[in-house]
Amino acid sequence: MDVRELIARRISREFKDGMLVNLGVGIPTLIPNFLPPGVSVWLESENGIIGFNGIAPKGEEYPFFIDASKAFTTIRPGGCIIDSTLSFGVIRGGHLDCTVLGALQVDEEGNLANWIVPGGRLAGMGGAMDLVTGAKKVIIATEHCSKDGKSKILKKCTFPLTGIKVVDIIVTDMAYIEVTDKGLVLKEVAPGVSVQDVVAKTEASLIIPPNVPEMNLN
Amino acid sequence: MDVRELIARRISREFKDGMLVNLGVGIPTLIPNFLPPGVSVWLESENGIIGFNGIAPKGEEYPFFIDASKAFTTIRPGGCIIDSTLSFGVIRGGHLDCTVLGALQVDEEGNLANWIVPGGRLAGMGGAMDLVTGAKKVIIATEHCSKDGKSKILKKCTFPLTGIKVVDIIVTDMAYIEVTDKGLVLKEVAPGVSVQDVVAKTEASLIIPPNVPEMNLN
Amino acid sequence: MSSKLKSVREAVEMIPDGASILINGFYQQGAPEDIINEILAQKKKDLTLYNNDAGEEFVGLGKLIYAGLVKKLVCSWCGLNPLLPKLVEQGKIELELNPQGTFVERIRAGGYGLGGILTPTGLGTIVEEKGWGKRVNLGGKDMLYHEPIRADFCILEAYEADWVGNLIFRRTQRCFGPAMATAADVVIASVNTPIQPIGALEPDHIMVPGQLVDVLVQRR
Amino acid sequence: MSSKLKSVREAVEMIPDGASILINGFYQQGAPEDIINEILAQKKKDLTLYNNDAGEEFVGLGKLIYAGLVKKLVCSWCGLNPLLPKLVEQGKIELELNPQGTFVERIRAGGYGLGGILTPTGLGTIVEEKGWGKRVNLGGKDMLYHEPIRADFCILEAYEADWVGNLIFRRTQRCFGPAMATAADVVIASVNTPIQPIGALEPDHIMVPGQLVDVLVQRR
Repeated sequence: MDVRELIARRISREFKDGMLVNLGVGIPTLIPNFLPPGVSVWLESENGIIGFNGIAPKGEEYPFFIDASKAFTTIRPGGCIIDSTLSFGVIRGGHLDCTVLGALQVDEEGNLANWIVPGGRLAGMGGAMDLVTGAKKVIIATEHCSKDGKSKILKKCTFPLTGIKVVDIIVTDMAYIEVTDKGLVLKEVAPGVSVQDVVAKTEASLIIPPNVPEMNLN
Repeated sequence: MDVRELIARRISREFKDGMLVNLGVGIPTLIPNFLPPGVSVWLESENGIIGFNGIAPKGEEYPFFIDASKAFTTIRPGGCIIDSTLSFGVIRGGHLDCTVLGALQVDEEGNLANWIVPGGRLAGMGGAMDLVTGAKKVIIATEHCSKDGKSKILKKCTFPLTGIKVVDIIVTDMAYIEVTDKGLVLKEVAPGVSVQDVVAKTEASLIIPPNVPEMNLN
Repeated sequence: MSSKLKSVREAVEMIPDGASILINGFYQQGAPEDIINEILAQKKKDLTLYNNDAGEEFVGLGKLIYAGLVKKLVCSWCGLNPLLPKLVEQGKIELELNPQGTFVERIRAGGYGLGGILTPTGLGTIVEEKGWGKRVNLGGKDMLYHEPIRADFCILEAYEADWVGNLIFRRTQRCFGPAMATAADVVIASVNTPIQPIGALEPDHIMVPGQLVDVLVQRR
Repeated sequence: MSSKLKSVREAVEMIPDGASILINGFYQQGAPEDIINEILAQKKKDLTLYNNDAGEEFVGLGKLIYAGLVKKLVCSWCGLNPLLPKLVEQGKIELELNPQGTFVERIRAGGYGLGGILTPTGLGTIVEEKGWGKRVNLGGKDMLYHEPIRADFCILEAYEADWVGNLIFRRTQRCFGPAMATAADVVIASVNTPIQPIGALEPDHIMVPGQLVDVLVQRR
């Protein structure tokens, strides 16, 4: 299974029917494809949509309707349009059941760095800082290691932070990790991955329960 | 001429076409009756109306539409409904060209007391504190003296205040007074009233210009 | 998605004694008279209420005050409730007065996840003297800081709703509704017209997103 | 009432060099491309702009940045404008980054007469480090205080308008528009559809009261 699909599939199991969620760019946008039957969620877009419905079919693009990724979109029956103040009221006010975002680094305290690489191209934080501060549950969807093989799960983030002590769950191609007051708890491993593999590829300390089951991806 | 009509007539001359204004209960509500031809203003109601149109005709009361005085109302073509946050955003944000309110006491610094008499029945300030803080121009419409003959225009207010240094203009049955940094300036007297009459009935010090014309009420 | 529809009795049974409740309404408009009557019938006690006014003896939340069910009230105006000042004097009810713009902005701050509000309104008045707002100097200006307001419940009336819980108000029924609906753990809406199928409401016209609304009561 | 209608040329002639301008838009949506093009044509200089993003080389306010007309930009994201970071490095433009929710709330605070905002967003991040927000402790909680934003002008696009200046947006054209329209001395709206007679718009559906709008431009 494709690494990105694996991560998206595992996270899709966290969603309950009727939840209001915001999905970041990249892996998170794949999640709706893998929701179990009977589970549908309301997708929030920072620019003021509750219930957007994916990319508009060719020829049906409406000129005044885009999502936060600049793609022409449509709205699900029962969705609504809100202005930016309410959009961020919903986000910051704890009305968002869950946000799923990518990471550059995440650490033992649940600190997250995901908006800029030092010396990298300046882009700005957009809505990410509000999302991680306000959402009821912050799930990080990321490959376990960066392209040069280094762990993205660190004792302490070194890149500029997006938020302090904000992350609840980290799902990677190797592991499902929960952030707790005592530290990072390894709750599940990916199929074919051992606890030792995860420990070897993780810079952060991991709390290892006696029994670490394999992820359920169905 | 009725005292209340006199005050309302004089204040109506302050209004320019297209202004957005909020009128308190009592004398201020009479003002629209005396607007010169070609001058119409948008009336704001704290509960979220811009452009309300007086009391609804008998039999045309709409159950979901009242003004801030609890009377069934209607809306002028071009008016709109806003929620309470925007209603007070308009008020506090300086978008209201003028508010006209009654007074219990007003003083040399432009302080206003108009919401509670000490020992009197508790009612609450409602929207009055926001109105006097936010409106571009605060005009006080009041009889010059209270029923027991005491001046309402004092050196220093003694009743609980509605706002500090908020009043711009005071219009009474005796005088048109402007609040300036230097004190209260007697700008006009009512027909048949002398400068000496006004001074005699005013506890506050008044600055008297060389020429104090009579109010124009037409 | 399970239905949000409850009877008014079931809806009010969710409210425990001691609950805090945001009640929409400017006078009785926007206020859900059916839900208020049911709170009275079920004799919910020790309530903390947030409403612009204090109702009247036989109107709105005034009925709850006259019945002795209210422990604390935050409002901007109480001129039509002559019993309230007496109860305050007797120490039987705690009253906090907020300027109306401060009142609604505090509720919005609670619902929008903000740390409170900063307003020039009320400086040098009873609002500051009583400590309801605290003078701070920020950005070179004196302001009153007020904490955000959140409550356990919000009850309000809406003209239209769909099964998602999306709400549309008519005219001045709207007032405090959009702000209050963001600031409570449980939002209960009493709907004037028959609840509509999902997709029937124009997305641009919805005033409270249904995801913020927990319970719908069909107004009779 | 005199007409608020102006040609786009007349409207932009009102804007002096050195003006501060709120520009609605999430990417190009909600942004009045006709007004932006005219600002470019009239070469308004030393502008301070407030927009969610920084546009692109040939899109939106990006054109003004590429033309060297912008002195300062406050935005939340600038990922599609590769020139901007270079101009910042060279000291040719001042850039302030605000979290998107902070950005819009500051503008609303400016327009609503509030003394600034208090938000938990950005604590311990670059927002605090750079001094864009200031840590304060109020109500027992650490927050970032940000000053309100107001500007000389606001420019935006609206789908419908009437001769009063009442505005209605369609779908995500709305975004920052309702907040921005409250926070400028002069509000200029470029209207997509023919301006409608007074009374043609349903009062409950109006999103910006016409009394806040100063100039209407008929979009071609």
